[in-house]
Amino acid sequence: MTPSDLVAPVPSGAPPEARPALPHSYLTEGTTLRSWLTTTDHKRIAILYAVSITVFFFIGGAAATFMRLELATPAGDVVSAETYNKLFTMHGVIMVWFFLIPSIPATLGNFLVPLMIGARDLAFPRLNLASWYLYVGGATFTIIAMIAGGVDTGWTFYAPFSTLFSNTHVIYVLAGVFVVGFSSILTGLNFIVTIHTMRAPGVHWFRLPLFVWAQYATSAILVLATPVLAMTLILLALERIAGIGIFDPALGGDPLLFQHLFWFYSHPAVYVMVLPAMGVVSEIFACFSRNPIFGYRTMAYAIIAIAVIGFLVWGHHMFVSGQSMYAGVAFSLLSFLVAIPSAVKVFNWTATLWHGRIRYDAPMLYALGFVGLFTIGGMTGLFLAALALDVHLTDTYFVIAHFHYIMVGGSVSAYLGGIHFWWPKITGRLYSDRWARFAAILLFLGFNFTFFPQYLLGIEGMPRRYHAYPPEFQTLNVLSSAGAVILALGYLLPLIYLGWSLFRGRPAPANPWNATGLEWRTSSPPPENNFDVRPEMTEPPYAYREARLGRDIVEAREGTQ
Amino acid sequence: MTLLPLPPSASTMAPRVDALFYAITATTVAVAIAVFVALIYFGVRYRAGNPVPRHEDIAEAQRRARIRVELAWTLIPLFLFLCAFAWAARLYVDRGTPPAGAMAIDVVAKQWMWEFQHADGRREINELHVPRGQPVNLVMTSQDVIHSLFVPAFRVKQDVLPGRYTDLWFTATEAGRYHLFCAEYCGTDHAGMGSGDVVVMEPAEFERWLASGARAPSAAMRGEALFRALGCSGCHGANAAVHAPNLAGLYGKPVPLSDGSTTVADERYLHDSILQPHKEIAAGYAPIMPSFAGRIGEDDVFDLIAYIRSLAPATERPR
Amino acid sequence: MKLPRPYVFTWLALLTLLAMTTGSAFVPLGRFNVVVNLAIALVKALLVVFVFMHVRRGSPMIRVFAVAGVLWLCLLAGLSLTDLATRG
Amino acid sequence: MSAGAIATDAPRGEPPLPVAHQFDDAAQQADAASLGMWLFLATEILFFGVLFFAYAVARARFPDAFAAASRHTNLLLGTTNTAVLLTSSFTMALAVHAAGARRMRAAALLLTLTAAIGVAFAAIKLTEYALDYRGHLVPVVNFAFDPRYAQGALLFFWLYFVTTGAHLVHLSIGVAIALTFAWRCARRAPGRLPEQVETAGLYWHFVDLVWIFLYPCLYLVART
Repeated sequence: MTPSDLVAPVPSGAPPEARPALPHSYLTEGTTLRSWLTTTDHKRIAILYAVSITVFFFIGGAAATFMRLELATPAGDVVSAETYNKLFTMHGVIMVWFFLIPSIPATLGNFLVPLMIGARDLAFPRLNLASWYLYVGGATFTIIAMIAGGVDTGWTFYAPFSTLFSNTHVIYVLAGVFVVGFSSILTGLNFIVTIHTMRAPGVHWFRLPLFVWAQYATSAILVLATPVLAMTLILLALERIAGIGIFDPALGGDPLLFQHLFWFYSHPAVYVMVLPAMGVVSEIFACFSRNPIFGYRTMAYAIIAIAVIGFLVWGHHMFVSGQSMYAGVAFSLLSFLVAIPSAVKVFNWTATLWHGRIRYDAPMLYALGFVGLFTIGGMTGLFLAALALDVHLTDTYFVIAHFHYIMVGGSVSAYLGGIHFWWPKITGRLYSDRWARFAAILLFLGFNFTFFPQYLLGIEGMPRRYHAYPPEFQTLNVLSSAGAVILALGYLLPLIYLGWSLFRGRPAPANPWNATGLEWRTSSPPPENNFDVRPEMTEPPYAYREARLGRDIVEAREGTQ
Repeated sequence: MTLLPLPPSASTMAPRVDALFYAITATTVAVAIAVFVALIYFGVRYRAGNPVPRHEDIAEAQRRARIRVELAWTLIPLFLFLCAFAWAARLYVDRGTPPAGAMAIDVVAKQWMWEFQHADGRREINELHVPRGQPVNLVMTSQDVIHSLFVPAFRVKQDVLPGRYTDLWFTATEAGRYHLFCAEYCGTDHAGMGSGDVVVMEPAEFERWLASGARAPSAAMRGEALFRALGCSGCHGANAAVHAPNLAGLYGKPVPLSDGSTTVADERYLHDSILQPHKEIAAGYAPIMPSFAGRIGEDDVFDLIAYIRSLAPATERPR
Repeated sequence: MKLPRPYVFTWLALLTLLAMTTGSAFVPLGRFNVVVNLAIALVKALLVVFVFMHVRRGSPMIRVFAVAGVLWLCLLAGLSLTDLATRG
Repeated sequence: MSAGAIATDAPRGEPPLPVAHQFDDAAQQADAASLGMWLFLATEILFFGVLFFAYAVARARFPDAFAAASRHTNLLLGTTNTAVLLTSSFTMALAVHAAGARRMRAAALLLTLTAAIGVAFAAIKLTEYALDYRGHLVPVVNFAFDPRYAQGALLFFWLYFVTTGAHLVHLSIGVAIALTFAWRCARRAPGRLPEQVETAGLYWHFVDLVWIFLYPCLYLVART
């Protein structure tokens, strides 16, 4: 029995428009723009975030497309050096702060954390809306900077270039990132307080779904790291305006002090980007292998370990920066230690499939893509943690490939997997699984085609942030640019079939995947107060024992159950 | 000979780094293959609808297997990581300690070019000639922002910071012309700075090249000219009227400072005393020296330091 | 209006500690001055946190958050010292 | 496990405390509010912590210059200001206590007093800035210092103005919050006010905590 096509052909005689109107839910509570822009419902704020970060994903993606166009030829002939520098800076700033960091926490996290712990909303709904407006505020500053002429400092803003030598609109972008930082802090604060105080009866700490564990650890990082970035950017901006500061070597300051403060935030920030993805993958693996997660407690401790040790390793960004040799050795050891919990999680995901009943619906394909690409990304991180190799590989395309494998191959795949997994719950509609699976595979191939050649370029020694390069690097660059075209097209697909499903998709039952978890015990889409009757958790999560027949997913989706 | 895609191995460090690279590649590829094989094997064998025997109570089966299996895939990676860490750290320490007697070449990085200055005063722009087989130590500083000297063929890279000297040493083993890149983003023409070359020549040929260059004044001679032109001799000269530290034989000696501590008169101290004179004031002297920051370049500072090093220890009574 | 006794004592203690720390600055203790200053500031801080801010009343997580803030600051300073102190 | 126990159990005869829809009961709501504020204070610790870390690094690099520069700060005004801020913490604690005991008029009075003392602190601080200006101690504007320590002193006063400026901003927010709650305590039924005043009090005490550490760093580097 080939997995039935989700979108069964419309039974003849029933015109498509006669599809039953959606039942009463949070979506129908108010349909005016005002009701959306002044909502304090965590589910609506999740959708506001989803829309805004998608817009920024494609702006950042556009910048990347121009860069790949430029890099197809050794000579810098498509765009000028100045424009290329502004392109990669904008690509970095937008993708890091306006897409990756909010991507899963602010969308799936906002929507699902209250549902998964059986609460009616987050602890501070008004703060949650304020968080989105801070995001919009930060975005406005960044857009102004782009329109006014862009910034050419790189998303890392290293002093003394960003303070004394760059004559572009650095202050606008610093203001934008400063403001959007507080959006992260408010979201993190909201999640931590909610998970501590508002769990439904029976929802003990070690019965929390791993997605909630991941949101908790991510929020802890956001709350503990972002304030350091906020003050560092203020010091940088003041130094740029006043010409005096603690990073200026001519005044006895130290540019490395900026790098320490910046990376103290920015390395934990990369764990903010990957931990929620790990949470999503755990949920999807359990559901589509019909197995409980292998070693639930180990996976939970591993999430916390990654978050904590993640704060101790930032020095591996500075092995050749003039940092002392002893600091390099210390940070290298700690960086190897932080790789252990990530490795354990990959092995535990693999073991989850053991004796399972695995189905390959779209979410599962994205999750498998995550595990595969995150394994390669994580392994190449070991090359960069090894001091002697980092000397050769840092600041080359090896580093670019490494973090894109984890950010794009990992986090974005898991984000799409999560969107596909919870789409029926969020929108109350089903989508075309055939198209979704095709998109997942296309993205996987396009991604590898784009970024694997960059590993080889990095080993050969091609430095990053070059718009012109020696001719011997051209073949691999052309391959990478070709791959980027496939990737760009691949990302348009979900927009199309998911968009289509919004209006024409069949209504989704409460639990289309027959998954465990409190969010599946309410209707799809859920009412404004989430639960008509307060749920209670009576057994450990991922108790897929009784639903092990595999037929049950299909029946659940047909709504015959 | 190196397996592609590693660049040619042209320094004593390169084969050692490559050996570590191959070892880590082999281990990681093996583990990655093991994970992918396991994923595919489980994925195919336990797919829904495939009638193979399965544990009825999977949670119990997992619990039994969990302890041993998780211990294994935690401790084994930990052991492998520690080995890789130790091996890499050893190489990193060797990279960080230039061998004694290495040929010193001064390097000034500025927005968007490299300026090299051999001990005998020969200057080169964006091109560095070095002898094969002899350790070379680059003493580097930046005129403006942070740059980074990167020679892929030697597997060496070191950021070049303004206001500080950083070292980068290598011993070339293969004659030839190799890329010299700037690896730390430094502004508009960062890529342009990457068109530099390192030319490794046989020692005899290098000597001929060095001698054949236009009779450039040595760094010390240029330094002496600057010493007079900038008016340093007015205070620090042998018969100067002003009470200023005597520079003869100063290089390498400990210098008592006005705050009671003492420091060694090395390149850093001389560089900072020229550009930021009030940072460390010699004991018993008034803070009257003007700063030359902005008036002279880092290459001039190298010349002045070369001149001060060449001054023989003072014979007459120190002032 | 009867002033709650613990608050008044704490207030007076804080003012005396202030006087002590200012006074200690005039005593030539050399490097030890810094230690005295920080110690007195720490005592004042703990007084405010424990008495005025009722840190003990309320869920134990409150103390965890307060300690976490200070501990992460020490991580930043401590690990940066491995570089700043040994850069030579 | 309820934070701010004094705030949640409404005394007999008053309507049950209003509870936001997402909470089950007032205790949970008070718990969330206090946890939320303490978590926010953790972020503030790190926010100011970066400045203290930068101060420590700069002072280690220029010990003598920092000592010399610190002697030019106005010890009298600094010490007075510390006493003023400690007193404001005292009056805020009384205000929280009064609100907890449902003596709303006393709470409003004490909150206004706290805000007034806060304004006094700001006034003293601004006069000190004026004196610093006259003493040519303001970087960028008219900085002039003994050339031996000019470089370090410049960094000292740069950090002096950045830290005290940031503290002043936080203090002004505190004054605004105190006045808002003073107005509410005077005008409205207690309801959740006792618990909200306690949360506001936490923020005020934090602003005082920052100054407790700033004072020795800026004024007492070396007075012998």
